Parts: sequence; structure tokens; C-alpha cells
Amino acid sequence: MADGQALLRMEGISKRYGGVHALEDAHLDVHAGRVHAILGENGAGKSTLIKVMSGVVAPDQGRMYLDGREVSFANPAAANRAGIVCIFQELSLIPDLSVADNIIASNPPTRFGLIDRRAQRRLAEEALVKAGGEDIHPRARVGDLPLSRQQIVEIAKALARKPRLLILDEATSALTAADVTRVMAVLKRLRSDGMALLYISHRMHEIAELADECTVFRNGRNVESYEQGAKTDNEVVEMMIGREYRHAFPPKPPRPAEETPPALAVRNLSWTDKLSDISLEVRPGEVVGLGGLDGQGQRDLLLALFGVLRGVTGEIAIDGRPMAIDSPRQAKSADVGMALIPEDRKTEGLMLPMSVLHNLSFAALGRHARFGIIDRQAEATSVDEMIRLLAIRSNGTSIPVSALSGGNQQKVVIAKWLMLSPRIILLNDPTRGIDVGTKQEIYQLLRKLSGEGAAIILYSTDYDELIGCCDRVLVMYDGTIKTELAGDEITEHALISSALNIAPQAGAATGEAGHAPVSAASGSVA
Amino acid sequence: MKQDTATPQAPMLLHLRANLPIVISFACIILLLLLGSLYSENFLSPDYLIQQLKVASFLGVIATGMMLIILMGQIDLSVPWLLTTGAMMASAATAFGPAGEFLAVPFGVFCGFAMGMVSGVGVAYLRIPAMIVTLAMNVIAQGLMVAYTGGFSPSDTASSGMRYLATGNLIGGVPNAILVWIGIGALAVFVLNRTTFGRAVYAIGNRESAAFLSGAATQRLMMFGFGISGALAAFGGVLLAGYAGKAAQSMGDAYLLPSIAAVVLGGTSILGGRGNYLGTVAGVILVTLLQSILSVMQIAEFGRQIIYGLVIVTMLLLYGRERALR
Amino acid sequence: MKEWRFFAAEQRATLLALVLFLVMFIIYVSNHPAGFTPNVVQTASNKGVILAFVAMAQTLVVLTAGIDLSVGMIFILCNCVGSYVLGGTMASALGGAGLVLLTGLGCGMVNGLIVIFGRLQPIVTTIATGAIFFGLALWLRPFPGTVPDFNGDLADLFTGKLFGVVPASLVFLLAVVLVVWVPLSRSVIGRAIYAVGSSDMAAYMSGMPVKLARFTAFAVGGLLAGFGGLFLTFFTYSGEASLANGDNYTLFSIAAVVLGGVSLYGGRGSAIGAIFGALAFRTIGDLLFVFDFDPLWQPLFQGLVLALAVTFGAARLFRIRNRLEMFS
Amino acid sequence: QPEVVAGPSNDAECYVPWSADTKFFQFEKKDGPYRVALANGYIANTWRIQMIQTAKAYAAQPEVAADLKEFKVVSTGEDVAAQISAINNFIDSGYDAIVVNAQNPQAFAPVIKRAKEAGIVLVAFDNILDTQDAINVNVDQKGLGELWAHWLDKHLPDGGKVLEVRGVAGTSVDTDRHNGIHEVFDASGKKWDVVEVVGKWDDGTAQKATADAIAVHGHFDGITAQGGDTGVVQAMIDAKHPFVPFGGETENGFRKFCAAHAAEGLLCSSAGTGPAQVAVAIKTAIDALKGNVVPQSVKLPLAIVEDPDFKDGENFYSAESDNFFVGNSFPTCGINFTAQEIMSQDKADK
Ligand SMILES: Nc1ncnc2c1ncn2[C@@H]1O[C@H](COP(=O)(O)OP(=O)(O)OP(=O)(O)O)[C@@H](O)[C@H]1O
Ligand SMILES: Nc1ncnc2c1ncn2[C@@H]1O[C@H](COP(=O)(O)OP(=O)(O)OP(=O)(O)O)[C@@H](O)[C@H]1O
Ligand SMILES: [Mg+2]
Ligand SMILES: [Mg+2]
Repeated sequence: MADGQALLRMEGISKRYGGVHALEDAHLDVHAGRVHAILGENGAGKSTLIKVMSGVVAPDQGRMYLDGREVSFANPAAANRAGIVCIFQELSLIPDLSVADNIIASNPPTRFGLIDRRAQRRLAEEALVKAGGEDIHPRARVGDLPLSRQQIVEIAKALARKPRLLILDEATSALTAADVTRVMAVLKRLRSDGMALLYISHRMHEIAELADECTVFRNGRNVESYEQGAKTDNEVVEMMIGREYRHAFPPKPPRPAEETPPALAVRNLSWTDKLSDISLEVRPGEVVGLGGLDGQGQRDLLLALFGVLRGVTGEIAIDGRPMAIDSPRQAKSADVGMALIPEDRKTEGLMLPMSVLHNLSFAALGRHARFGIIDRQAEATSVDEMIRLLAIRSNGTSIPVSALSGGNQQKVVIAKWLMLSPRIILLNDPTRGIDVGTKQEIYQLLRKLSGEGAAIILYSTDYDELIGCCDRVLVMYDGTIKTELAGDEITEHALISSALNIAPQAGAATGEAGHAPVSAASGSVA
Repeated sequence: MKQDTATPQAPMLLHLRANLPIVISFACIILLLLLGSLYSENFLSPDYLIQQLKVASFLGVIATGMMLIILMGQIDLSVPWLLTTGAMMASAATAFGPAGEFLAVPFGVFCGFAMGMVSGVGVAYLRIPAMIVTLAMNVIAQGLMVAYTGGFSPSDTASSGMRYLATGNLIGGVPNAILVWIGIGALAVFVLNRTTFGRAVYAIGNRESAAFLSGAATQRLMMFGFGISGALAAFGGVLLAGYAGKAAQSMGDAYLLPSIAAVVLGGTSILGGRGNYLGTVAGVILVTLLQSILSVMQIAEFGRQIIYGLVIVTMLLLYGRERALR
Repeated sequence: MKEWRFFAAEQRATLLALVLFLVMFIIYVSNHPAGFTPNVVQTASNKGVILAFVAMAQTLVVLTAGIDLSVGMIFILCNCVGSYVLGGTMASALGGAGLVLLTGLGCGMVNGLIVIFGRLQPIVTTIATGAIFFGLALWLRPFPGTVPDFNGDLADLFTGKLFGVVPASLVFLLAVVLVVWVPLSRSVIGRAIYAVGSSDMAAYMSGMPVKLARFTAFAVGGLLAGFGGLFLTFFTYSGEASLANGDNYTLFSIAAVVLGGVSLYGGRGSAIGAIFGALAFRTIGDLLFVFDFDPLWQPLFQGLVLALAVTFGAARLFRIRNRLEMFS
Repeated sequence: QPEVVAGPSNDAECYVPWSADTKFFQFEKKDGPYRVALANGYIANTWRIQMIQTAKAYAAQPEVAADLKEFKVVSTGEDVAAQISAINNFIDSGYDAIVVNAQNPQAFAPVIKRAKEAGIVLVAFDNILDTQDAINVNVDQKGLGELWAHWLDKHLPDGGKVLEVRGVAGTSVDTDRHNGIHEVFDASGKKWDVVEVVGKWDDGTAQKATADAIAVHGHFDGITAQGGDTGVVQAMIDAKHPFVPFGGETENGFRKFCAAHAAEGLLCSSAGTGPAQVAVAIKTAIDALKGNVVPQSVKLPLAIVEDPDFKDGENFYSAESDNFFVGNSFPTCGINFTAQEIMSQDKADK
């Protein structure tokens, strides 16, 4: 442990939501010049802890000391003034304001009482440079930027406040490997400048690379704090999930025979300038990955298949029958049997204020209804079944789904589609922000589904996931499929080089691509 | 909330919180009556109460449509003239012999439905904000009715069927209007809680994009929602015409803000996605009673307006508050 | 992208509103029997400016993703107050004008306080406060009237023409824009107003003055509605507690705001756009004057033009290739 | 600029001056045919629609049409600013005379000034202008209230409990009528207990308010209502309230009831002026343009029908709509439309 007085100390913090103890007697010491990682499975209370710290949530009990003096923050602004700045799990950017306005949100430079936009812009540009976002125009509207760029803006915004303690709650979850490397470098520099950093992530290799000290949470309580490196990854994971932990990825069964007719066949699919001439086939029982750098059209491809996009050309055949899918409604119909686990669960996957029950049953409501009248018994039964199957942690099914932790919310999104027993499942980065235990469950679930004959397309920003889960990987670049990797060809090296659209033998590309080196131990975990 | 009863383990607290508006508005209703009875005992007489329920049922029918729209996160400002359209068209149909007489009610309701559907297309498919689409629809409906009355001098006497519906008594001393409202209310409760359509209404109100990606025909449903709201407004107009014996141009003016107020006082979130029909019932009775008592007590118009406003604010402060950001 | 492109993107809605207004106004003026004369412009601008103020008031609240259904009533109340205090000497009438504006400001502040500390939705709050404001107006002016020594000179100064050509009301509107809107929109609070409308949670998390922004939007909104009421008094030399008029101006202001490219979902648009929206909306009414419609078909014509004009805004729909964009 | 001259007017039978000291105007004679405009405000009720139909029909009569080069009607809605602007536009476009049904009698001072400067004849009717500088074609609203009160006074020898259904609050018409009623009551020396409710000149609202009042107060000895009368009677019938003397307006539906239930005690005084007053206003405008002498303030006769004079086909029409206003003719001015002629004119065209 670091010596000297803690910059921030929390003692006996408790917070309850209804019957749930989000935090119980939690404590934490954060020191200047160190990166403190917080680990824990979904719903362990990590986000709640840092919300308390940054004035978003008032704790029921407990004390906080800054530089040894007791403090409490009435709101985020007060915490900011004290030098505690948080990058929240849910982005806190204002979509309709410009990048510069967002970065200098809280106290912009003024002249004669009005915002000095020239000075503000200079400050914003500096912050962007620090956060590795030189390519982002300070005048662009934030809502127009892709998610990964928004994350960078978020980081720049935090840096512009000159924090003493910077908290990152899964701030890297939407970033591509290249961005992560850049952010890591920034964070290391900040640490050496004497800043205290609190880092929450479910990506073990990032923690291994960055953290000085780790604290594990489970069920709202501290499990243990230790110097980074003092525990093996397996020990850590077992602390987190409170049970023994073996393999992340289930074994791959033999691939279905080439001659098995494809469940989904796509010919020459194109859409605006984002997708061009895509052809692919997925057989029942097969898990096909989509790889490549973020933003190469993978998401658009999934949306195109699911009937969300207008003006898609090309042919789509389901079980050999050509189909024109022009709405999600048609995509999920019995003829097609498709499901899409969307990217952003808050706006695309869930009706947050509605109950867990109603969220879970919504997509498959037709199954439990006759002539539009819901059979509530049947509905409740299959919902309970799903909750068991995916081990969703929820305090009853009538609480709003917004009260679940991020990971459990994600499980609800997946579960609501599984209730339809789809034959073709499209997944758009389904494990973002999900703890290792849950990830493992999801991987197993995917295998089980494909074993039962589902055809699966999985887009992931995590290469390990593609390697561990997929029978084949289609690597996309600039809206087309550039490379197809199958079986043993799916290696990190191959994925990266084809993602960059360079010849595989250019081995040096690994470094340039900036994918974080995977430590021997974490390879088996995340 | 009602639709949660499928899960017995639902915490009591949540139920209480969701039902608070209903409890308080019913309490306010009783309070109002008691206060009124200080002025005149007749406020507690069955005659007066039945009379209030009868008048409330017109607003009740209209507020049902408004609630549906508000649950979807939209708003319908076309109520006044769709109501009038329903009344005038039904009365006009009456002039066409026995067939017209027979079809009067359905025809009036259909006109409201059709115009509501047009608004629905604007909102759901053209994605123009409901506030402005229905505003324009209100002006158009007014224009149509003015041109129609001026140009065709239609019959505006309510058919005997309309009169029976609004003022007759099928069962003892219970006016049919109340039965009609009970019928529509029961149907609304059933549709909202037990059908896929109702579930989709809540889903759309909460997060339309998620409902869309879940494969709900959100646009079609929303369009129909406006159609239904239009139909109910027109039906309210038909009943009102039956009550008054005739249709008149200005009959809808007094129903727009009260219908919104009734729905909101009943605890339905104006942002959509949350609300319970029982609350709307309470809200409708409350608004009607308040207007009536203030009117009979001969409070000057300015005083009535002020009291009306104060009561709404006070009630909302009692239970309509949103959770604080932290 | 180049700098000017960003500028154009920021101002697109406002520019569209300007174009809409110009097109309609040109149609109007070119068919007007009197043509493009100072008098015709003065008439149009006096009528337009009244709504423009109310629309600006509405804009501020709408930018915070709220809506103010009491603007019309604040406007009416201020008109009634004005009909009492705009009499006497120039100085006392000017003082009275200040009082009218204070009335508007006060009403807006009441709205703001209830919305913020009561944590109520603006739409329902303002339905209720609108009734209260109207009650007060009716109490002041049970029937239309004015002070005996109404200062018509002052009124004419504001509704007349400068140098016989430029409508004074337009100049005054411009002055209010420069003194109220421009500084506000460039201040920290102004930016918070946009932020609150765009995402109040994010604004709160970013440490922006969320409550102050909401309060300011309502308060300045009330003030601007007060300007509207003041102008109506100047224009009519009298006050009238007309329920229908209050409701109408509220609804007109919403229409103007939409035509002006302000998003009813908050965070996007500007009061300048709303001004053009208001002028365009008024021109719809004026078109009746230059086209020879059967009087009984005029209301329908107005409704159809309004519908057409708002459908304009749906044009962006045809550019949407990703249906998910429809929902934002 | 009209010249103030001595009366009487050229058509003294039609143009009854408001009072003994009413001024008479003589405008400079202009050569016809004239451009005349009608600036209407609100349009969406039967009275206004009927009024506009009457105006069109009157302007289309051959002898009137001969004097008119153009007759333009614009309805601007309830917004008084829009109506003022419309009049300004008519002034700027060089119309010779403007006829107006004002949204607000107080609000037109600036316009009146402009019209005067431009030498344009401005005639107001129904809701008239509060001025000495324009011609008002006037209904004696207060007199109407007095008439109703006298009627009740006559039939209730001991005074009693009276329900007064009022109109739209804040309008001068409502206030004038109300004052008329109460002045007569106060002067009668009897004991009157007046219960006021607001009916807003609307049948539905009036019906509801009446029903509530009956439910709470039980019994009334007499009723007076300004507009919405059909609804008021309907509410009495629904509540099985005994029929009592009633002073009300001239809706056809009301007169139907009066005729049908007179024997049961519904003794009515039905009085008012129909929408045809617009024709009088147009006639006045044309006469003024011709240089004829006209009073500044014309007093319109009330169309009064009282029990037992209700006659089907003559002063009410049992086969026609409830909604229109009977009493649509001014024989002294040569204006003799029957209401259903007006309301069905287009039907006949088609
Ligand atoms: N606003 C809320 N209302 C009710 N319960 C809540 C609320 N916020 C959090 N909880 C509950 O508190 C617990 C801790 O949640 P928290 O978000 O802190 O978890 P987490 O560790 O950040 O999880 P994740 O890794 O999934 O983000 C969970 O059980 C969650 O359901
Ligand atoms: N919304 C915005 N977000 C980010 N940067 C902005 C924004 N608006 C302006 N800027 C930048 O801030 C600087 C100053 O802008 P500002 O508009 O204040 O300049 P200006 O010279 O006053 O121009 P103008 O008066 O035309 O707006 C410019 O570099 C401009 O690009
Ligand atoms: Mg979290
Ligand atoms: Mg975060």
C-alpha cells in the first residue's frame, strides 16, 4: 500500500435502493500519483461508489475525507470544485452542444460576462490534444460524433477541469484498441504528474497494464485490496464472483459441414456509401464474427440485415428463400426468425422505466397472446424461466429495469430476444460493460444456442472474444468484407493485420495497431 | 400499478407510490364534496352526484383518448374541433332518413377517427411533433365545419339514439352516459393492461426506438392511437350533442385543457409511459366537480380561474413531483 | 469541415425559417393591392412583432425541453396591466411600461419557481398557472377598457414609423433581440439552457447551473411575453381579458416556434428563428387578404397552409436512411 | 372627414338615432360603385356564419350590387391585433368603406384615427366601437337585459329566486345585459334572489351550469339567460324542473321550446337582434358614401316575440335547425331575409 495521507478516504459508506444494498460499509483510500482499480461483477456497487464520491448520489451513511478533512458534496459541481472529476459509465455529454462547449461546460472563460468563445476554443483544443483527440473539431456537434469519439471528448472534458482525482467508470468500454492505447498513455502521464486515478473496467488486461493498486467489490462490500500483481487473474476473478472460475470460452464444436445450407445468405448487399457489395453466409450452428476496426460498417451491416436501414440493395435469403426484410417487425417474424441485440441498451434495447417483466416479454409478446390479448400466466412463466436461464439478478420482476446494474440490464436485452427462440441472432457488441463472470455465461449461452441450430453473427470490439467464440471471422474495412478467417486462422495477429487492411506478414503492425499486449495470464480470462 | 399484479412479489412500496395520485385525487374529491356541503347540503344529494357523474362521463370519454395519446408520449390538441366534427357529422347524418338516424353515431365517430388518423400519419410517419400536427388538424377541422355549415346548412339536431345514449336511463336511475363511460373505461383498462396493443402503448411512451427495434409496429400503432383519440373525442361530441339535443360549433372549446388536466391529475406522466386508467377516472371526476362547485357557489369567474389553477398546482405538488436528480 | 460549414450547420434551422418567411411575404406583398409600401410593411410588422415576442418567450422555455402553456395568459395579463398604467405623461407612461414588463417577469418567475422547486412538468404547471394569470387579468379588467389619459403618443412612437419608412416596432424588436437574446444566448446560463434541453442529466453531471437555467428561461420568457403584452397595449390603446386570445397566442407561439426551426424536444433552435416563424405564421393569415377566397372557406385555407408549412419540416425525413434516426 | 350636420337622416325610419343628442354625419359624396370591406373577427359559430351569409346575400341583391364594385370579407379570428391589421390593410388598399364586427370595442382608437385621416367610412355593428368618430349600428344590450327583467318582474309579482345565466365574462355585451337586468330588479322594490352561473353563450356550457344550479338550489321561480337558452331549457326538462317564466334570446330552438311548453308555464320573452344587422351596417355605409346624412349611432330595433305570440313558420321554424337566430329582418330598413333563406341559400344554388 502507498504510504502517506490518502487524498480521498471513504469510510463506512452505505447506500440502499429499496431493498437492495448497493453499498454496505464500503471503504476506500485513494492516493495521489497512483492508479487505483476497482473490480467487481455487474451490480457489485462500483458505479454507486463513485457516484457517492462525485456528489451524484447522497450516501445513507458514511464519511468522506479529502486531504484528511471531512467533506460531503451536494452535487457534481461541488465535487468538481474540490478537484474530483468523474467520467461516468453513462456518457454525460450534451449532444446538442459543440465539442468545445462540452469540454468547457462548467466554467468557461468569459469576457464582459459572456462566454469568450475564442479562449474557450483554445482550452478545448488543448484538452483534446491531451486526451488524444486531435482529429475532433471543437466546433462539431457532439451528437454527430461516433460513440468512440464521444468517449474521447468525455475524457478531454474531464482533463480540462484539472482534476486532482480522476475517476473513469468504464470509460474505455466503447473505445477501439487503438484508442485505448492512446488513452492508457495519457493516463500514465497523468499519474506521473501526480494525479490520483480511480479506474473501473471489466477488461483485465487494461487493469494489469495500468493499475498500481486494486480493490475488489462484491455485493456492495469490499472483498479485498491488494497491490497490482499480488494476485493471479484467476484469484481475482474468483474473488469477484465468489466461486471457482475455470475457462472463459467454452470449447468450439466441429464446424458444420460446408454443404449444410446456410440459414442466412447475403449477396452483394450495399447501402449508401457505408456498405458496399457484401456477401456472406451463415449456417445453422455456426458463430460468425465481424471484426475490423470500429466504425467500418459492422453496425450498419447488422442494422441492414435487421431491416432498419432504408435503401439497402442486394439479396438476402433465409433458408434459401429470398426475403426483403424492411422492418424489425418482419425480421422477427416466424418466416425470418431473426433477433438483434442492439448496441446501446439504454436507447435501443430497453424501456428503462418499465418493469423487468414487461421489458423481458415485450419482443415475444405475440407468443403469449391470442388475438392481441396477453396470457399473463404464460408470460410470467416464461419470464421467470428466462431470469433463471440467464441468472438475471433482480429484486422481483416488477421493479423498473433501470434499477438493475448495467450488466444485468444487458442480460435482459439478450433474454428478451431469446424468448422468441430466434434462428438467426445478430449481436452488436453484447458484452460491453459486462463482468467476466457474466461474459462467460453469455459465451456459453451463444454456444448452446448455436448447438441448438441457431446461426449467429457476433460483432465485437474485443479481439479475444472473436478468437474465443467464433468459428469464422469476417473482417470488415471501409464498408466491405476484406478478409475471412476460419478456425485456426483466427489469431490476434491475423485479426489486427486484416483490420488494418495490410498483408498478414507485416508483423510489426501489431505494435502500430496499438492493441494492448495480452499478458499470458489474462489471455485465458478476458 | 395494475399491470404488475402478475408478480405477487412486487414490493408494496412501489404499489403505493404508483397509486398515490389515485388515492390523493379520490381524497380530494371527497374533500371537495365536504367543502361544498358546507355551502349547500345538496352537494351530497344523489341527484347532484349522479348529475356530476353524467356530465363527467363526457369528459371521461374524451380524456380516455387523451390518456392514450399522453401515454405514448404525445399530445392531442385537436380535441375541440374533432369533438365538434363528431357531433355535427352525427347530427347531419340524422337528416338522411332512418338509415341516417341509425348510422348517425358510428358516422360521427368515424369522422373523428379518420381525422385523427390523418394527424397520426403526420406524427408517426412524417415525424412532425404532435403538438403542431394536432394544432393544424384542429384548425382544419374548424375550417371544414365552418365551410360545411355555411355551405350546406346541415341538420344539427341530435338523433333520438344520440339523445337516448346521453340522457336516457337503461338501468334505474343511472343515466346511460355513465354506462357508456363505464363501458369505454372498462375497455380501456382491458386494452391497456391485457393486450399487446396496450403494452406497446406504454413501450412507445417510454422509448420508441427500443420498441421499434423490438419489432413493434410503432408507427402504425401510433397512427392508430391518434385515430382512436380522434374517435373518442368525436364520440364525446356525439354524447354532448345528445345531451344538448343538438350540435353546435363552439361545443368543443371547453374540453381541451380539462381533458389534459384530468389525465395528468390522475397521475399519468405527461412524458408518457406511465399511468393508470383509474387515475384518469379520478382526475375527470375531480375536474368536473371542481368546475361545478365553483360555478354553483357563484364564485366570480376570475376567482374560479384562480382557484382552479391553485387546486391543480397544489395537487400536483402533493404527488406529481418528479424524483430529484439525486 | 470548414469553419463556415459549421456555422451553416448551426444556423440551418434559422435560415430555413427565414426563407419560409421571405417566400410567403413576397407572395403576400406582390399580390397586395397597395404593394410594397411603408404602410403595408408597418401593418404587417406591428402585427408580427406582437406574436414574435410571445414566440421568443416560448422559445426560451422550449429550448429547455419544456413548454409554456401560460405565455398567452402572461401576455394577456400584461396587456390588462398595461391598460391601467400606460397613462399620463411620457415619463409616467414609460414607468408604467416598466411595470408591465415586471409583471411579465414576475409571472415567469412564478412558473420557474414552481417547476424547479415543485419538480413539476412545465406543461401541466403552466396549464394551472395560466388559469391563475388569466384570473388575475379578468379581475383587473372584467371588461375591455383603458385609462382615460392613455398616452397614445408613446404608443404611436412604438407602433409608428421611423423617418416615415422603417416600422418602429421592428426596430424595437431588434433592440430587444440585441439586449436580451444575444447576451443571454452567449452567456453561461444561456448555454446551460440549451444543455438542459438537450440532456438535463448530462448537464447536471457536467456541473452546469441546471436550476438557474430553467429559472432564467421561464423568467426571461415571462419578460418577453410582457413585451408582447406591452405592444398589444400600444397597438390597441386598451386592455382586454380575453380567454380565447390568451389560448390562441399560446398555440400560435407554439406554431411559430416550430416554423422557426426550434426543436420541441429542446436544445436546438434560436429565438431569431422563432421570430421568423412568428412572422411567417402571421403571413399565413395575411394571405387571406390578398387571395379572393369565399369567406366561409378562409379558416380551412388557413389550416391547410399551416399544415403545409409544418410539413416542410418533415422534409428531412426523406434524407434519413437509418430509421433509428427518426426517433431522435 | 365627415361633417357633423343636423338630422334627420335621409331614411329616418331605418336610421333611428341612438339618443336625442346623437350627432349626424355627412361624408363627402363619392361616386360609386364602391369598394366595401367587411372585417369580421371570430367566425366559428352559427351567428357569425349566418351573419356572413346575410352579408353576401345582401351585397348580391341587384339594387345593392349596383352600388358595389367590390365586396370583400375577411375573418381574422379572435385576435384583435389581426383584425386591426386587416382594417389597416383595407385602408391602405383604398377601400371606400369598412364594416366591422369588433373583437373589442376599446381597441380601435388608432384605426379610427387612420380611417378618419384617409376619409374612409367606418361602420361598426354587433360589437360596436367605443367612439364618436365612427358610425355604430347598435343593439341596445342593456335594454335587452332590462326587457328580460321587466318580463320576469311582470310574471313574478312577489319577486323570487331567479337563475341568471351569463355570457362570456369580460365582454361588454355580457356586462351591459347583466347591468340592465339588475337595474330593473333593484328598481322594482321586490325581493329578488339572483343565482348567477356562466353559460358563455354556449348551449352545452349553459346546460351544464343550469343542471348544476338546479341540482343544488332545487327550484327557481324565473330564469333569464343571454344565449345558450336552448340548453338552459333542455336542462330544466332533464331535471324535471317545473317550467317558469323565462327571458332569453332568439335562437330557433329556444322558441320551439317556448311554443311547445307555454301551456306548462314556460312563458317566454325572446328578444335580440339577428345577424342581419350586418345588412343594416352595409346599407349605412353605402348611404354615407353617397353623401347622405346618417346618425353616428344607429339604434336597431329589437326583434321581440313574447308569449303568446310564438307562431311556427312566422317567428320560429319547427322543422329547422335549433341553432340559428330568428328575428333576422329589419322591415323598416327594407331588409327582409328569413333566417332559413339565408342558411339554405347555397343549398339552393347547388
Ligand atoms: N437508481 C437505482 N435504483 C435502484 N437500484 C439501483 C439504482 N442504481 C443502482 N442500483 C442497484 O445497486 C446495485 C449496484 O449497482 P451499480 O450500478 O453500482 O453496479 P456496478 O458495480 O457499477 O455494475 P456494472 O458493472 O454492471 O456497472 C445494483 O444491484 C443495482 O441494481
Ligand atoms: N458553438 C461553438 N463551438 C465551438 N467553437 C465555436 C462555436 N462558435 C464559435 N466557435 C469558435 O470560437 C471562436 C470564436 O467564435 P465567435 O463566434 O465568438 O467569434 P466571432 O469572431 O465573435 O464570430 P461571430 O461573431 O461571427 O460569431 C471561433 O474560432 C469559432 O470557430
Ligand atoms: Mg457500473
Ligand atoms: Mg461513466
